[in-house]
Amino acid sequence: MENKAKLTIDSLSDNIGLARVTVASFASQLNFTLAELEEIKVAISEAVSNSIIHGYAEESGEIEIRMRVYGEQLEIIVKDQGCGIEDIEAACEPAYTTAGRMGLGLVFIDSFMDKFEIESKAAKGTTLKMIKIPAQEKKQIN
Amino acid sequence: MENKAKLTIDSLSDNIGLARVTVASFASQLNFTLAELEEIKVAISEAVSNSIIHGYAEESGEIEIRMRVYGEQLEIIVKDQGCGIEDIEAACEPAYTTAGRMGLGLVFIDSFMDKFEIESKAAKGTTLKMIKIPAQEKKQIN
Amino acid sequence: IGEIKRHLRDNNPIRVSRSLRDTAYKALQMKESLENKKSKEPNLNEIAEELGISREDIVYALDAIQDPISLFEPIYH
Ligand SMILES: Nc1ncnc2c1ncn2[C@@H]1O[C@H](COP(=O)(O)OP(=O)(O)O)[C@@H](O)[C@H]1O
Ligand SMILES: Nc1ncnc2c1ncn2[C@@H]1O[C@H](COP(=O)(O)OP(=O)(O)O)[C@@H](O)[C@H]1O
Ligand SMILES: [Mg+2]
Ligand SMILES: [Mg+2]
Repeated sequence: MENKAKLTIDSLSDNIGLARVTVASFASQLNFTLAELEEIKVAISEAVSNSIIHGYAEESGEIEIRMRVYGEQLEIIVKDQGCGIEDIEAACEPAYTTAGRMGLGLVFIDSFMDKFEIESKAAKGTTLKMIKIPAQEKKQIN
Repeated sequence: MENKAKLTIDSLSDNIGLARVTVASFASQLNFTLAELEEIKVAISEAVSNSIIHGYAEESGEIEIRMRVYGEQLEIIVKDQGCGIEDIEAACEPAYTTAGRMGLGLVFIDSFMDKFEIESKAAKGTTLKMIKIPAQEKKQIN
Repeated sequence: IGEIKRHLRDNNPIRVSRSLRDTAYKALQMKESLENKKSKEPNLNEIAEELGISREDIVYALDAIQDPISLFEPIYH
């Protein structure tokens, strides 16, 4: 079984909730628990708000959220065409922030997802790729 | 204030609920009552299921759902690249159906929306454009 | 359940309608009862099927009643 969807939103903080609900709804076709869906929602909120706050720095732009299920995996790709991340390794450190914030967004995403990759180029933008598998399915594999 | 979003889905009936919830979530930035949001959800379900059942006739394709708010209006455009509607006027008649169904989908959409337009070309596809304004705002204008 | 009810009552934005709250409640209650019955955490599909409410509508309702701050509590504690 494969299924996919793509949500494209204006970079407005009003749309964070939209992204969260859309991705969680899409994810719910797999056997995620409510707690796992909450983790997915936090990851999406963090990713999208990073694109809005850091990537576009309150300028306007578009954020693309691709969702795909294949087998029992959920893949989510969040992409902006903002300023890019200068030092990806540093950005992933807890408490690292360039905007006087908490510096935990990327740490949360990493801890809530089974796989997490960042691609970024200065002045080109940032793409986050995340994969999550329901714990229930992982148990069955073992 | 303007805000927009676009959802693109595979033409699978599994995705009808996703489209419904995404549009309702986007619509909720305007002052719609719960009853109005339900009407929007029904209209989206009918539009998307028409694209799946009639437009693509269970073949695979993509459905694009564009959402926009401007002023106090919600505009929704649902577009498929399926078989198209042969006779748009006939299709809008109550109980008209080419698939042994109820023939009320387009009637519902028309009655729930403030404005409803259909564009369709054989073998090219169908585009529905709908506009809805919260009753609360309409009262204030008068 | 009492605690959930109190939480919902205390943290409800006014915009959240009664029926959304009802849906969210039912989902949380059903989660607990399935958890007790099967002694494992149910997935959303099981909750949705048991309630006869679509999984997307449950996602929407749960999101609407959510106090965003509470999301982070488990991490900070
Ligand atoms: N989409 C993005 N575009 C540009 N920079 C980003 C993006 N996402 C993250 N960053 C950079 O990585 C840093 C760490 O991000 P994060 O862990 O979410 O912490 P915070 O958002 O609290 O600063 C940010 O401060 C910013 O410098
Ligand atoms: N997206 C579409 N693509 C092709 N044909 C369509 C589409 N939407 C509607 N139609 C045609 O219009 C008719 C009436 O649609 P509707 O009022 O929803 O009734 P029903 O779906 O129950 O047949 C359909 O039977 C079909 O022939
Ligand atoms: Mg952040
Ligand atoms: Mg129909």
